[in-house]
Amino acid sequence: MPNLTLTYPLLAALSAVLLPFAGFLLSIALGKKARHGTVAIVAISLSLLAAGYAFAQVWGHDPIHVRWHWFTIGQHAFHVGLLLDNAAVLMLLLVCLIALPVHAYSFAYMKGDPGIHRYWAYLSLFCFAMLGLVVADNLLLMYIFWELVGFASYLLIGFWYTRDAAAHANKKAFIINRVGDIGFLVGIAMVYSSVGTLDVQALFGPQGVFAAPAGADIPAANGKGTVTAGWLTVAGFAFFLGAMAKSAQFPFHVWLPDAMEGPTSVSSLIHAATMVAAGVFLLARVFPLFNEAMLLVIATTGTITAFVAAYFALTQYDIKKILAFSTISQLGFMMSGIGIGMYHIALFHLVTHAFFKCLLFLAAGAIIHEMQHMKEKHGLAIDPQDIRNMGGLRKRMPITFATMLIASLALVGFPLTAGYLSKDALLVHAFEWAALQRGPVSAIPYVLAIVSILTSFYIFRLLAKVFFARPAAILANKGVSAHEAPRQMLVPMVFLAFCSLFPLFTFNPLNDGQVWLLQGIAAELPTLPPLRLLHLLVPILATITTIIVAVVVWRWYIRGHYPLNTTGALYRLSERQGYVNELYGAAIVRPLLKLSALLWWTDRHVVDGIINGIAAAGRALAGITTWIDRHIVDGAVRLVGKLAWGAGNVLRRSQTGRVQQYLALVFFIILLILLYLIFAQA
Amino acid sequence: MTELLPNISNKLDHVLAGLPMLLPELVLTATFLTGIGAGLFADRYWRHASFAVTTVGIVLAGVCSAWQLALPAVDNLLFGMATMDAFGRYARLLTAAVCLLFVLFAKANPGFNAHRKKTSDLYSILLAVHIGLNLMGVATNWLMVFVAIEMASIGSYLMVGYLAKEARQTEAAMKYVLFGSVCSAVMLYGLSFMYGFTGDLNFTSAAHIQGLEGTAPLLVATALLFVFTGIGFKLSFVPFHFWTPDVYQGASTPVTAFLSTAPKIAGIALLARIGYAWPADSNAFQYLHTLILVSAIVTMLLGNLAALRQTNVKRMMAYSSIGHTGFLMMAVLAYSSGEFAILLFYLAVYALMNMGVFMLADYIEARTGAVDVDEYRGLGKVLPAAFVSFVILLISLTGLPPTAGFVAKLLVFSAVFNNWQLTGNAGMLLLLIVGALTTVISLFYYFKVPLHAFLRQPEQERKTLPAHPIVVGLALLMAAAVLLLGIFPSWLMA
Amino acid sequence: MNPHLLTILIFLPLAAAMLMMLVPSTKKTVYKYIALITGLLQLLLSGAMYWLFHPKGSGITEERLYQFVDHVPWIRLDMGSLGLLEIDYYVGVDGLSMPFLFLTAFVMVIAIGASWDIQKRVKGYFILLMVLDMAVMGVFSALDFFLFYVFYELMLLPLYFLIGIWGGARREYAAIKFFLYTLFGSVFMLLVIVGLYFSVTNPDTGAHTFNMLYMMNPANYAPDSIFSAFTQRELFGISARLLGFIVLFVAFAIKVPVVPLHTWLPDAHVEAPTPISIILAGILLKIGGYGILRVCFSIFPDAALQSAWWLGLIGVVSIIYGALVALGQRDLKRMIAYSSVSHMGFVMLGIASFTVEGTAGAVFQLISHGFLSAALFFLVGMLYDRVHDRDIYHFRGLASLMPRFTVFVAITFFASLGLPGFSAFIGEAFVIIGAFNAEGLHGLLPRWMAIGGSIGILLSAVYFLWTLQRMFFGQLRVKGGNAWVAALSDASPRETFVMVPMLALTLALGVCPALALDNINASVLALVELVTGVDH
Amino acid sequence: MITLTHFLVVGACLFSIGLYAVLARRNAILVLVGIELMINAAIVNLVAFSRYDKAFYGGQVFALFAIVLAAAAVAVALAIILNVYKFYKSVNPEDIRNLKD
Repeated sequence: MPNLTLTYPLLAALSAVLLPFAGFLLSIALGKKARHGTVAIVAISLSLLAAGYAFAQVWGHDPIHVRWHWFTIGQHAFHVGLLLDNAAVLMLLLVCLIALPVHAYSFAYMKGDPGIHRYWAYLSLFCFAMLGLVVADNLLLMYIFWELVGFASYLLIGFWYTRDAAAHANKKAFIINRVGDIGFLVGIAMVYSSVGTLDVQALFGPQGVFAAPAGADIPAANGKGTVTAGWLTVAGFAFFLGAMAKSAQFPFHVWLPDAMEGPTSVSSLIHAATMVAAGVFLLARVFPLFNEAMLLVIATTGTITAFVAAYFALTQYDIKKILAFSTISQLGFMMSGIGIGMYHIALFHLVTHAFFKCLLFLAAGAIIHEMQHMKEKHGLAIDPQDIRNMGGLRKRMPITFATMLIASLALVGFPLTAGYLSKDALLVHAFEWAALQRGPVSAIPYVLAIVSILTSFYIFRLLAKVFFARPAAILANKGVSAHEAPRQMLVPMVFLAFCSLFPLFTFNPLNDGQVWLLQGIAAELPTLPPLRLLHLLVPILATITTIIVAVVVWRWYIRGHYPLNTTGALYRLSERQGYVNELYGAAIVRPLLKLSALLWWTDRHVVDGIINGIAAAGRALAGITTWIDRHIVDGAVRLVGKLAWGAGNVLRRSQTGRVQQYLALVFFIILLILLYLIFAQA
Repeated sequence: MTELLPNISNKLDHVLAGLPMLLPELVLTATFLTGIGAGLFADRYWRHASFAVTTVGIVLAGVCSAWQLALPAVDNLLFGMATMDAFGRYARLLTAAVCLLFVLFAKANPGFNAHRKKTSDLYSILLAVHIGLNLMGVATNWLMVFVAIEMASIGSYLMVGYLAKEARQTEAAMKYVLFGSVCSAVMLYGLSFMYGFTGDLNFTSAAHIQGLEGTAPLLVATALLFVFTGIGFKLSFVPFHFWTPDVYQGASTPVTAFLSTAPKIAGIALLARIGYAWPADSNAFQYLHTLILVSAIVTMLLGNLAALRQTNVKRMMAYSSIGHTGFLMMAVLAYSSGEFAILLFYLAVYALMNMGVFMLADYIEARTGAVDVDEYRGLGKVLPAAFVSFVILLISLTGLPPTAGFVAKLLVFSAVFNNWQLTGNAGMLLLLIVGALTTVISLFYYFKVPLHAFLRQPEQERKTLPAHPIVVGLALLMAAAVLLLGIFPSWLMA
Repeated sequence: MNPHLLTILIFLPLAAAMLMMLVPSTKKTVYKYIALITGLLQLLLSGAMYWLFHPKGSGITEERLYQFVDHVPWIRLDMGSLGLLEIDYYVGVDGLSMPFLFLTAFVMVIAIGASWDIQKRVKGYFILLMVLDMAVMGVFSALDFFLFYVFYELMLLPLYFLIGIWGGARREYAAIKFFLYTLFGSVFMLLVIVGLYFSVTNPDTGAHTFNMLYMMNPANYAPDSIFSAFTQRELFGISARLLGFIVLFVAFAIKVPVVPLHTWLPDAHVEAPTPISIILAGILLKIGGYGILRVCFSIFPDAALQSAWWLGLIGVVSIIYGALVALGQRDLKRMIAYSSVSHMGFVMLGIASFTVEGTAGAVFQLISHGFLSAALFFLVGMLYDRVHDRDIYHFRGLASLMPRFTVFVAITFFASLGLPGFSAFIGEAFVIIGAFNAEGLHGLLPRWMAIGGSIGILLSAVYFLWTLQRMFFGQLRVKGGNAWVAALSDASPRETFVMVPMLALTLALGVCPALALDNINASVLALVELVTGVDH
Repeated sequence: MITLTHFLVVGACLFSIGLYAVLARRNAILVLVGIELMINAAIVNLVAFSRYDKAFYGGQVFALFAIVLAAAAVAVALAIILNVYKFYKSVNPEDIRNLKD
């Protein structure tokens, strides 16, 4: 039951959300004077403290819910409010925990950029939106922050707006996210129209409307009948659409690789750790809405995404693109986690992934920074993000290397890392779940297993090319040598590296059963019948395959025994990212423009038609379709105009100026009338 | 003859008793005579003499009829020659007003001033026409009708041909006279039949009515049609409109203004009188109303459509006046037995608008020599006052608020609608729709004037000549009146 | 309640116009100051009224629930058998009209600000502007149908000249086209008005009346009259009431405009000078929506219900059609004109849903679009004033040249594409929600219409962002070369001064919609109840 | 025995002849003559009918008026036609058509 008194945790959470907003406003107000970015950094650190306090207070206790009246439409009051349950505070903390290092990192990374004051403002805006999103207590509010997050990401992707690529990327990102938003909105509308409230707790809480077993009919709003399961599926799908776009699920993933046009720090925060995970968070929130069918859809989509993205990642050369695809693939993992009903594990993976993927990006950023530096220093014509130009950086940038190695191991789920815990938990439960399924879907866990192999392959490939392989010729013969990144960048990386290891989550590195996080969320969940054997088997197999892959990569890329021919169809398919973009271009963008051109043409020619009616009519005979078009749109007006004009013309004929003709006409008409009368008589 | 002698005295009494009712006409007659006298002798001493006489006479006549408004209605005046009811009196008053305007208008018109005989004879002709029109408005006897129409017509022929200073004027006059005489001849022929059917010339009398009922409908219809021709010529509705554009264009503007206004008032009065003289179920009534209905619709359409293509302002206005005639006929149809307030209101407003527009057209022609619409380009800046009032009058003619034209239109619409609701006669609905449509059409050509005057730029700077300011002054007054009446119609309707 | 405030608000501009007539036309600068002062006074007045307005005053059908009412007999004509013609000067405000009065005052000030640099025939310009102002105010507050019609038609004249004289290249065409479209609608509206007049009698006097409120009560209809709700008379085979509704609807739909009747709008907008575009989009389009709610729905609720499906369809078609055509434009102004077609489609969809959410959303959308479209056209005007070109492809990377201008554009674009936090979002979101509710509530609209509408939201994002990318991002490259670069100065203080309040208002409305909704709510409830007969 | 019908027939004939003249003759004067014929047709009718109207002899009175007015009209018409001739050097209505659409 929502209470209206502000308790300390609430106050803390509230300030955690609002501080970045204050930071945003302040930096806007200061304008160029806010270059150094202290405002943003102070704001985020404060909200980290607040979030920490809130977390400590709320975690493991009953959720706290507060709301204030916002506005009323008809009889329905809409509220703004906070809902602090375990998931919320967890995310709250996570976001702050990731955001702070990124801020610190950016301090050095973005130094000297002309537009940096905008950068800080945008960053604060994003933090505000993201934090608001996680604590929002009703779907409408969630939607609002959901969109704001997208907006902030739009701004940050297009941060270097003079680059065409960036300008194009942020438009693409926003529009594709818009598709999802529409889904979200439609979902909201459906829920509202069928149940009459948008309050998360009232809907999805333990004794909420949807607490009833999925698929069962729900008493609808204003007592008129019930909501049919069919509409619930649609509503569920609508929400899932939103999540798909935001979390870059196949086929909506295309915006994420392009989004790498933004500064790397941004990519690490938004497009790796937090925002893209929002979709997963949303699904976790509305989880009770989904019935069996919907869950299957989610699981399948997640799996496909995971696989496809990993497959694309295999052959990319742009370091950030590789990481982007890896992110997509990991998001796919989480989705399938949701799909198999284990959303607590999905959230767990979300958290661990946030840390190590963020770290990966930061490390990559450090390298790119260095490459860029060299490029400018020696005027080299190289793409600082192309891994073919790197190599042998192991010795040059040892700390970067170390952190990146840890992150990669976490990514592949190597024991002792956090990734190991979450990923294996996921795999294991996938198998357990599949044991209960019939038909093709039971193949899901195997696919996921394959994906994890691919994962280890592409990430090791990355490591090998960047750190081990011999330095690229262009650098070598110039005698150029890289240096370690500045300290302000290293400190956050090290911090994140620590977070990517197991101790943060459990003291037993080998058993995910004891992870406090899982226990915290899983409380109200039904668990699947455990298969003991799997808990033993899966980790071992996974680890072994990982090592094998590592060896293969060693032979291929470092020893140079490269067996594949890069012209093979499969290779090309992966390199060109499955031609998905081209497909969109051909299937949606161009037809859309064509259609719009056609409609505009219609309009314009209708207008012309009015001016010179006769001529237009003549042209109209040319093509029957255009003729119809013209007459669909305001043909009537044109008709009147033409008729009037024509009639006027005809009438002029009678005015010949011959008085006798006039008289003749008069008598003719009289005669006609007489005749008519006579025949009327008869 | 012999049996008449004994009661000749009380017949004379009856006549004498009737005369006061015709006071305005008598005044006019007197003025007519003095006017001629003044024109012959006084003018050379004081050149405004005849003008003054005429003005005073008309005003007097107007005052008389205004004063008579209060009196009770007298029918079967002079042995049923006329009926002196409020309607007729108002019509007289209106006619007087129009005549007065015409006098001032003509006085200011350069053409007439250039004329050798100035305007004195014109005035006396005008007075004759005035009398004719007055009688037309009150006549209830075919003979009286014919006399009145002829009186008005012959006068009008002369007015058109009065200053034959250029070819087109004489041409206009000739067309007018030929067309007119033929029409009146036809009418006369028709009248002879009406007389024959009924043996009575008083079309309101019982004998006349039964007579019509007695005869074969077809014959009645034919005779009516012929009579209709004469009235149609005066009102210039389709198909008797052919003369209108040519004559209006050819005649000098004041005459055109007069012709397009005064005869319509009287003619409509006459039409209304005939239209409701007979019981609604009689054949004659049916035929007449069908005739009016059909020609009203056709007239509205034709007038407005034909106006679309006109470039000469006067010609355009001629067609517009045809269109308005159709609208007036619609009003005649709508007004069911008795209350004619709406009809009168429309007539009054129409008179205002029409006179005003022609005055302005004349004024503009005098100032700049522009007679075609596209010669008006950019004149809005040169003659702002004139064109602003022009636009207001045109808006009123179109029938848009807040002008009197709108109120008049609305009233007519409501009358027609009411009639439809009572009778359920589909024709009425048709009238409504056509009326609405023609409003839209009329916008096309009325707005050519502001289009050129304000929206277009003049290709070359046009020099302006001086002209008598009284006209534009009058026009301004009328525009103001049109606006005020649009906002407070009760001032006139009360 | 303070008497005559409303009347003063309406006729203030007229007084100003009179004053201007007295000022000799040599003093060019005086006029705009008079205009500005008048506008500000009106803004003040309407603001005060908005503040004094009592949110419970739902109005709609009951006179006692209207506020700032002035009701005096105006025309009384005895027309024999037609009975006594009684026309009142009858104005009043309820939740439906109050926001629009404020909107009008506000947009007028903006428009006056935008017409600061008018050089050509200043006197006439401002006089016409004032007359227009009066007419609009009148339309929004008239409660007597005759009065309403008078004001409604009175708007046309000034607009005709304002577009025709101060407009662009094809201004004559645009002006007359606009005029004809509207007149075509309104002439037939006149017939319906006459019909209503003869159908409705004033229960007190028994005379026929133009009083709209009486027209809304079926009891006042004479039993055998044409529009009587009890004896469903038929015309040309369809119910007379439905026919009347359709005629009125078409008249207002032309103003809105909805898709088959929209082609006057792009021309009018493109040819009109900036201030007039602002007024057109900011106020006049709203009159269409307002008229449909105030007149069509309230007087012909039954017919409205019957045709709900079609209204919804029209709405959806307008949304998508407008958006798609906007996508194809090269001329920025035309693009925005079509975008308003699309946005007004939401209004149609919302009111067609006959749910409180939908209707409130629609009204809200009307208001928000009022501010936003004004802002949009103002921005286009800023660009056009500088280089006299509006072609999207002639500009590139303006962001680095005109940062402040770019910020304004970006904010306005995002606000109009429905970014939460701005007013448009609330409007559109609730239109969609309402449309969804419709099926569950009374099954008037199928759900796919709501989904179709939401696609419009997507498309609006597409064309706005695309424009943003094409014109403002990337390397600076303009057609006119250095001459343009020199000409394209950033937003001047005056322009900033005009823009900021508008954006502030949309933001305020977006962040706390209660500002508007609290006043709208009661009326919308009453209206929906009147139409659907369902007590919410 | 000459019945009413005979008169009417004569009248009709006159009218038709007059009408023919009006429409067909290419000389304004002759058109006028035609008009006169038409009027006379009417007059014949009136007089003939008035035989049955013992009360007032309205027909005959009417006939008188008609004759007078016709004379007046013709006088005016002739004057105008003279004017026309001054300008056009022709009285053929066919040639006189400067005023037209």
